[in-house]
Amino acid sequence: MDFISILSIFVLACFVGYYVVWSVTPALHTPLMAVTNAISSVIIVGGLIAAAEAGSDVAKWLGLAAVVLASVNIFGGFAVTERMLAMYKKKDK
Amino acid sequence: MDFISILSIFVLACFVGYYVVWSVTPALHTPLMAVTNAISSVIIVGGLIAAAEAGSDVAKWLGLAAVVLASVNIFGGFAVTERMLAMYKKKDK
Amino acid sequence: MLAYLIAGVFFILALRGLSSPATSRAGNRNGMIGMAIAVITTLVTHDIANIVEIGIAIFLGGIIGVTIARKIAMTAMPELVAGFHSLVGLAAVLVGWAAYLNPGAFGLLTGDGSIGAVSKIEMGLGIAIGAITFSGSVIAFAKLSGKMSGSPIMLPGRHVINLGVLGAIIVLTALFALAGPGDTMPLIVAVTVLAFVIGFLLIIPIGGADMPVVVSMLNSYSGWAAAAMGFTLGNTAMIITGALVGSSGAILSYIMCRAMNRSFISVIAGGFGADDSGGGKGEPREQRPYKQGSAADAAYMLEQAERVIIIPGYGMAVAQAQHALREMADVLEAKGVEVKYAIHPVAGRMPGHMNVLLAEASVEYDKVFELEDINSEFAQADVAFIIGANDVVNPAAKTDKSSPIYGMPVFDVDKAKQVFFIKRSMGGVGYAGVDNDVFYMDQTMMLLSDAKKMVEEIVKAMD
Amino acid sequence: MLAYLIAGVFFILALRGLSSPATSRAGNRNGMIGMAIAVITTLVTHDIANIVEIGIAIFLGGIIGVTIARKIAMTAMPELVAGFHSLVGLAAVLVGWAAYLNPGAFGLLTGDGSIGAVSKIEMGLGIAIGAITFSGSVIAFAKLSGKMSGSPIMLPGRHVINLGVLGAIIVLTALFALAGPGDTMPLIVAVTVLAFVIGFLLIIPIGGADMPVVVSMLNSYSGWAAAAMGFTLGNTAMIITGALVGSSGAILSYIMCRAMNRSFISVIAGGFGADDSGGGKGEPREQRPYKQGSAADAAYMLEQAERVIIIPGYGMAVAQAQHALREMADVLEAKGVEVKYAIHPVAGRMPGHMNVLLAEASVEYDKVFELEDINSEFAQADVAFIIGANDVVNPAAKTDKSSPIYGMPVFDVDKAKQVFFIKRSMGGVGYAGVDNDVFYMDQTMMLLSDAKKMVEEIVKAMD
Amino acid sequence: MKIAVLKERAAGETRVAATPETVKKLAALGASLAVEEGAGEAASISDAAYAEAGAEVGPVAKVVADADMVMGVQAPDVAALSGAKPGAWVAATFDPFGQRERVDAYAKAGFEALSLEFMPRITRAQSMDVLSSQSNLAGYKAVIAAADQYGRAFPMMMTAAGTVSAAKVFVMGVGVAGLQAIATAKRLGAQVSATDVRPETAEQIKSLGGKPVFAEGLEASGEGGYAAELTDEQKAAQAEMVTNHIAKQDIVITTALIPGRAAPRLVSDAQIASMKQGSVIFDLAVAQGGNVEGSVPDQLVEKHGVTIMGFSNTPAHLPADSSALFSRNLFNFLNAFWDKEANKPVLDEEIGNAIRLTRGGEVVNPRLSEAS
Amino acid sequence: MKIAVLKERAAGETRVAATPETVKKLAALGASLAVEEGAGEAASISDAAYAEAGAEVGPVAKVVADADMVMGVQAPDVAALSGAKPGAWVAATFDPFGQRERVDAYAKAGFEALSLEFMPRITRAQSMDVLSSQSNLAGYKAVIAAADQYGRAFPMMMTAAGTVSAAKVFVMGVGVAGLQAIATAKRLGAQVSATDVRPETAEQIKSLGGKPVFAEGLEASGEGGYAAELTDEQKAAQAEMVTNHIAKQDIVITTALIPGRAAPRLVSDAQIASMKQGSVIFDLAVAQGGNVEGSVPDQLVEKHGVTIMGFSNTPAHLPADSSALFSRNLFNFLNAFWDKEANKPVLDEEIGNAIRLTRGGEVVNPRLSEAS
Ligand SMILES: NC(=O)c1ccc[n+]([C@@H]2O[C@H](COP(=O)([O-])OP(=O)(O)OC[C@H]3O[C@@H](n4cnc5c(N)ncnc54)[C@H](OP(=O)(O)O)[C@@H]3O)[C@@H](O)[C@H]2O)c1
Ligand SMILES: NC(=O)c1ccc[n+]([C@@H]2O[C@H](COP(=O)([O-])OP(=O)(O)OC[C@H]3O[C@@H](n4cnc5c(N)ncnc54)[C@H](OP(=O)(O)O)[C@@H]3O)[C@@H](O)[C@H]2O)c1
Ligand SMILES: NC(=O)c1ccc[n+]([C@@H]2O[C@H](COP(=O)([O-])OP(=O)(O)OC[C@H]3O[C@@H](n4cnc5c(N)ncnc54)[C@H](O)[C@@H]3O)[C@@H](O)[C@H]2O)c1
Ligand SMILES: NC(=O)c1ccc[n+]([C@@H]2O[C@H](COP(=O)([O-])OP(=O)(O)OC[C@H]3O[C@@H](n4cnc5c(N)ncnc54)[C@H](O)[C@@H]3O)[C@@H](O)[C@H]2O)c1
Repeated sequence: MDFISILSIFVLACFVGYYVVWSVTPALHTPLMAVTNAISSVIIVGGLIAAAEAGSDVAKWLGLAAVVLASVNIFGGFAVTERMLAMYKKKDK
Repeated sequence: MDFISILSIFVLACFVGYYVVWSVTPALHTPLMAVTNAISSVIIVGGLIAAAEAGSDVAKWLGLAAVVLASVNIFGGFAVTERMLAMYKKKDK
Repeated sequence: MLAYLIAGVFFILALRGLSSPATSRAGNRNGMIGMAIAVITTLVTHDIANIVEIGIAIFLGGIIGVTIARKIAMTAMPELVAGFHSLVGLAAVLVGWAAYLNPGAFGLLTGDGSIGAVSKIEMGLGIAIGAITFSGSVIAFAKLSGKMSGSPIMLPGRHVINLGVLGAIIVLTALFALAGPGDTMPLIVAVTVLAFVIGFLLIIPIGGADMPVVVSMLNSYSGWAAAAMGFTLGNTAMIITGALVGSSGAILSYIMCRAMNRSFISVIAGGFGADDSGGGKGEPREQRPYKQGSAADAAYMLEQAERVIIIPGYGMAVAQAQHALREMADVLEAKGVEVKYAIHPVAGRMPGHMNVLLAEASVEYDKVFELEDINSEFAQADVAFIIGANDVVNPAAKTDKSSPIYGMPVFDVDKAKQVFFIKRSMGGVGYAGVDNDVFYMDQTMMLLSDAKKMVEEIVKAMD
Repeated sequence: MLAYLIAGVFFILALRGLSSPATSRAGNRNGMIGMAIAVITTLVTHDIANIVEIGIAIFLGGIIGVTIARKIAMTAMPELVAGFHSLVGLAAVLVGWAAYLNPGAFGLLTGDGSIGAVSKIEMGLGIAIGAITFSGSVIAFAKLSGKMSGSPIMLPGRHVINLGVLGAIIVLTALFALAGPGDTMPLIVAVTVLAFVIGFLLIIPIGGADMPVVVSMLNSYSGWAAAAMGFTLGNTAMIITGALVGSSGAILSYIMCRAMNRSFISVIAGGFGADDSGGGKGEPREQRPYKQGSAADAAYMLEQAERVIIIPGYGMAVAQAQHALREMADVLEAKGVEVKYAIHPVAGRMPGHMNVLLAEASVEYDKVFELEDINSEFAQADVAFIIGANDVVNPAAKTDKSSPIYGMPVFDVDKAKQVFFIKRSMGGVGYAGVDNDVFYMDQTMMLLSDAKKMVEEIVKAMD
Repeated sequence: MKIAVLKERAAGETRVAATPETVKKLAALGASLAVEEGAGEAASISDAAYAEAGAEVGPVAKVVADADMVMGVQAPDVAALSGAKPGAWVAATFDPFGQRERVDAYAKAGFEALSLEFMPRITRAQSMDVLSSQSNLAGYKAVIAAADQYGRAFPMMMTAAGTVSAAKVFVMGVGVAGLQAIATAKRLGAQVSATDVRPETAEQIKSLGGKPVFAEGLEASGEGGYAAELTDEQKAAQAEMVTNHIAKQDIVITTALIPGRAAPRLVSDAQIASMKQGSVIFDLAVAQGGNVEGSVPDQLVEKHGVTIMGFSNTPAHLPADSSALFSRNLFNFLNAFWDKEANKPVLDEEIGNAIRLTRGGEVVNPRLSEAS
Repeated sequence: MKIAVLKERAAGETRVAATPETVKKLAALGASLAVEEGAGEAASISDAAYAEAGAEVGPVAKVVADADMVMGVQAPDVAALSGAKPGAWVAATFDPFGQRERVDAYAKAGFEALSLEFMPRITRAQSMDVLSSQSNLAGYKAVIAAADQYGRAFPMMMTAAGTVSAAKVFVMGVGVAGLQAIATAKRLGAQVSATDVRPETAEQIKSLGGKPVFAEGLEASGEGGYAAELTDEQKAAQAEMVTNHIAKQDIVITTALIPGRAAPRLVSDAQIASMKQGSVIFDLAVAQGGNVEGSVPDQLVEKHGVTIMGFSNTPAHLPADSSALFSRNLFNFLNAFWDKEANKPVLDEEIGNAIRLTRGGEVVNPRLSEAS
């Protein structure tokens, strides 16, 4: 992929990020942080590649470590968000 | 540019477009339409390329025609928006 | 091209600016800058065989555009925008054809010297959408400018015809993509023609009241056309802008439908779903045109006003809107707007009816004026805000000897720059049971809702 | 990879869902789906030499993550999030190092078998930002969980030190990019170490009150780190997500600062700009911690409640908030919430003070209850909404013999699930001039503002 | 044209038909005004104020002498008018059904009697309608007087010494006076309910924050916005509703009238007996025969521990305001028909015929001919 | 323990110190109640109601005989108490400064006089404070009585016959009564302004929608939330402010008191003369010497066209509510100190010493010793 495309994607994603949170209710700030945190663990992709490919043993172990850390985050982040959001379950009327 | 990048850009731009107008005051609907109209004349870029390059005379004239049409739009669109927005000049207090 | 990305960003900032009056003018400037960047970049990065012709073309277009923009009446804005749309649509068709005829210039040639299938699909889509935009916009323009009847024109069997034509376009585009180099011309011609036809067919059955939504929808189409061409040309600016315009136009039509309480689907599907009944609910006793507004509109105009005169009547009492009204006045006063209350001697159903309610809402006495004291001030007022009053603002009392209210002094609300009129429906009448010319004045905006609800919404919309 | 784009879209939808309580759970699901797509795509599109180890790694991480998430107390959420951030930061550092050590696997090798300069810059940035995120988050975690004093720790000359370290990181990264294949190792090690240090230095001087903003800012950093790695790897999902998280985190911190009335710059600049004074304005007479809420928070909780009891006091009268209050109750009742007013015998400054005002606002008498009749109902109430009352809810009247109000019957607001307390500042007191334990209860949220303004904002925030 | 304003002679009448303000305005039209000495005294208006406004102030004989028109609140006895021009107008309230003899006397004396209570209820005559302006004040006064009589407070007060609950006020008859009574009681913090026989009043009651209490299926709207008389069946339905409702009320204000007839009986002795000790009933219709059994004008009657009160002339208890509004009604009336050239008012048919009782020695009003 | 409730003997006193409600509650505590025949009559309470609540109803001698305690609104003459136990408590208002002889007589007779108006203004005694509960009702009544007296309407009314402008009401002295007066006048739609010498009242006035009008630099807060007496200089400043303001007022309500002293003179004859004809002044302090020059208790005084009124005992004009609140104050007082075992109330020092006037034949109250 050429740099311009990547940069375009990056810039546009920044705009989306900007807009998407403008209207968030303050009560949801913490869950939102937890989710974004979980999402930013997409870095796991990098860890997976490092762990998957042969070539450097050190790199492999670093990758595996990164996968562990990111997994903690992913599972923990989503799970904790789910718990927080349970408070906001619409009451039954 | 590969198709995936282009598509990514396209999708992200759609999101931005979506967010950007959600909060528009109804009173600004018409100016907003005029501006988006002017902006969509970015198609002039295609016209310019067609007109600029040698190769096919028909294509060149088509291109030139497209440039004329798009220019009407660009100048007309921005100018008319400016006029409409003059109404919304903040009153002096 | 980084420059194209920058142009795209400027376009985003342009639309963003347009979302609030305070930033709207800066937004428009950003749009201009973005466009300048896109055009200049294109010229700089291509070897230009025909710079003179191009210069003339731009100059010509510019002159025409600016002239139209200057001359046009403010009231003709919607039709102007529709007209402009048609130009964008046509330009897209032309560019598509140019690309088809001179693929080399656009870098579309594959190894074997023909155009790639994907490129052809994109090209076909661009041309088709452009053509639909063009003919649709022409119809919208004609309807809005009164060159054609605004009422929906229903062809018998239009659903079948429309579906057939649309299907044909899709099939032909696919064939066009797959056909060998020599066989493409008739196919692309057919696509172009059919697309012109379907644009026409789609808009013809939509009534004048829905036209603003249609214009916005066509706006969206023009964006998609630009995006399709952008795909063909691999041009970031066109893709970003096209997608931006396409999606924002679609959302805008949706928002407009919601504000008008119309189903989005039934409007955009146009020829497919348009219900055959005429628009508007709660028929006025005489079918005269009137403007209906939303709380947001009222909020905006009130905030911009310097002097507002509120005329309460029996409807305010019925709705018990006095507290909300006081709140609205508070907010306006905090913004520096001068607010006065004009009380008619017989407003309500008992002497002093309005006074009781305004006192309950703790409106200061020095803001409450009787008819003789305030009637001359309407000429200086930016807004006359009529809330549940009716007979007491009816000009028939001054002019129509046969009216049951003839001879009663009334407020001269017609002198105010803008009139807002809150009542529940066009059907309802006042105590005297007569129609009111104020509804149909140019500067009147009807706010049809329960008075309390409407005022509360106005308060919400202000900030 | 189309799949990565799709994952990115799901992430966007996830954040979008989180913007309103109604869609928040769906949003969280979308996030999970997006993550699953990203992970599976990666696994499928690479030849996996170590699938078993990877499986174990994921499983291990998953177990730990879920366990922590289950066990943690709800009150420890902010520190948990901070802790999680540190993991992301560390993961970014590790991935960066892995890429540095095995560039071939990531397709980073140029023709001559070395890593390209651009890739090295991206890599260096990724590692540096990741390291800052890591050490910063560790400090934030320690401060929030009380493992470290929450008060700002001010190193002398910290501004100079910080600037020096930051400059060094930039210079070293540039050198790293330009250095020949053999010379890079010490440089990247130095960058990593210095980045860890600067993260530590930046957060240490920030006080506990500003920590939520810091956490959100670190969140943003972790996004930028992911984006930087995405650039290195040319991975759409990482770029989109990184940019998304980066910008949304930054905006979120900005919004939070605004809500807390703190300057964004002074908070994020942390070590650079932190003013040396302690946080909070209008010191409470005793420095005890309390929760402050916004109108939007109150609006949300009120809407979700089934039973709300409003306790008006002298402050409501001073603010003349009765009309706005009535309006709020109307809106709540329209949403099916039961609203009652609890009037204390000596609320206000004259007998029947509250009754006069509520009657003025046309509150029905059958919703107004005296102390004895309603005091037992607080246990069933979801929200006790205290507006301008103070002494009449002070539990000291029941427990503290030395209090000047000892012996007066008071409302048992502590029995309600949630307490909102409107007053202008923590400094203000009631007639008796004594502090009130209700401010500092777990379930109390202080709404510090003029009562009328606050209630109006709550009404606006409800819809 | 000379207009004479007399001091009211009726017992308890405190109002006056012109104020310095209207004297000045009438003089500006071209009339010359003469006001009897002491005419405004009870309404806190001194003779000097009239003189300053441009009126000639003097004894009755001098004032009436050669007058083209006499203005009064209650029509004076013909005897007091000797000296006025033959055929002179007398604009005042005449109570034409109740005091038919007086009308006949006016006819015999050759005066043109203009009865202001016959002003038609059309939009343009609203500003001349003395019934509206006086009923309005009467409705206010009834509540104030009842509140002053009542041994408790109207508003709810939750105090350290316990709660005073809000008084329950029931307004019967929701015309002009009834609506103002609702508004006033509501202002004072009472819980107000009200009833009428015209269904459109339900919305009006609510528009003032009151609660409508209607007997089912009762509908008796008459002409011109007035009520019609009830059938026996309707009366029974209404009585039942009242019986159920009234026992819980602290204050009852009755205002029901039917034009040209005795006031309807709305509250019976048995119903009064069901009320709480210390309750108060104000009968605004007491002068027209009373809506309440046992009510006596200008007396406090105590029955079953309930006080029944009512004034024979309620507006006269707010002399200053009622005079101001009455005189402005009169001015609006003359002003609307004033003919600059003739320098006198010239009535049109719709209003002239409606209010004119006598002319040229005859009783000419159609409503009086019907009634007799 | 036997508690006796007497019929009030003071002229114009309509209240009673116990209602069936408090009788029942006191009985529940363990007291036995005796109520004099006809005690509740003026407050619309029948003897039967007392009997039903558990009291013994009878003639005065039988009621007082052997009583451990006598409750009254105004303290009875000692003569009426013969037969009560020696050293019996008498809880009532004593007007100790004004009627010192009565206090001495109580001392001589050996009764323990508990003066309820000496109840300290501390938070826990709020529910026993008869001054607050009675002033509150007095403030309400003053406005209603003034409104009934006034020849115009209070609220603004814009009508077809012209506009009635809102009455301007000026409340002087913003204690409990003054605040309730502000609230009531405001409710009726008047334009209300008010003044006091305690600066914190400015906010309180605004909290009821009134407009504070203060003389500059005036600050005279005394002890316990009461006002102190003004210096001559302050008096001059206040007088000037009043002179400027009062001429524009239609209604003036004065409520200013200083504990233990004559009521301050706030309105002079010259100031009255500057007011409009028909204005009304209600002097709530008339019994304590009057805030207004020329005011006479229970009489309508007309001066310069202005009516000055005031009741010697305002709460007595709302007998039902004032009795209910007074008796609940009394009950709250006894209840707070009731000792189950002794089956009688046992006072603590703070409150007991504050309200006790006499004991063991001596006048024991510090405020009285100071004053003498
Ligand atoms: N003041 C007096 O003493 C008195 C006495 C008797 C008669 N009148 C007569 O009453 C009339 C007074 O005029 P006016 O201008 O006050 O009132 P009006 O002419 O009776 O008009 C009332 C208006 O309020 C609207 N309305 C009713 N309920 C509403 C609600 N809940 N929300 C929003 N709008 C509502 C009605 O239209 P919709 O139904 O469409 O909503 C109507 O347009 C005059 O004709 C006067 O002669 C006055
Ligand atoms: N009812 C009576 O007859 C009477 C008579 C005399 C004394 N009292 C005494 O008065 C007290 C009454 O208690 P209460 O609970 O009603 O009131 P309170 O204890 O006096 O408290 C008033 C509260 O309102 C807040 N406040 C003031 N202005 C405000 C505004 N504009 N917006 C928002 N909040 C505002 C104050 O805090 P901030 O300043 O921080 O905003 C304070 O917390 C009792 O102590 C009672 O004994 C009563
Ligand atoms: N448009 C105008 O010009 C104008 C001017 C003034 C009044 N009005 C209208 O005229 C109407 C009558 O006003 P009014 O005050 O002179 O009426 P009114 O004094 O004749 O009667 C008072 C009320 O008593 C009611 N009533 C009669 N019999 C009753 C019964 N048996 N039980 C219960 N209620 C009974 C009547 O319906 C009326 O509402 C009102 O609706 C008023 O709004 C119109
Ligand atoms: N906390 C409690 O328990 C409690 C209970 C009841 C009353 N209070 C407070 O006690 C205070 C006094 O109440 P009160 O009604 O018994 O007072 P009051 O009857 O003694 O006096 C009435 C008012 O007159 C004012 N006044 C005195 N001299 C004046 C002058 N020269 N000019 C103008 N105004 C003058 C006083 O300041 C007071 O406001 C009030 O603030 C009230 O809130 C407290």
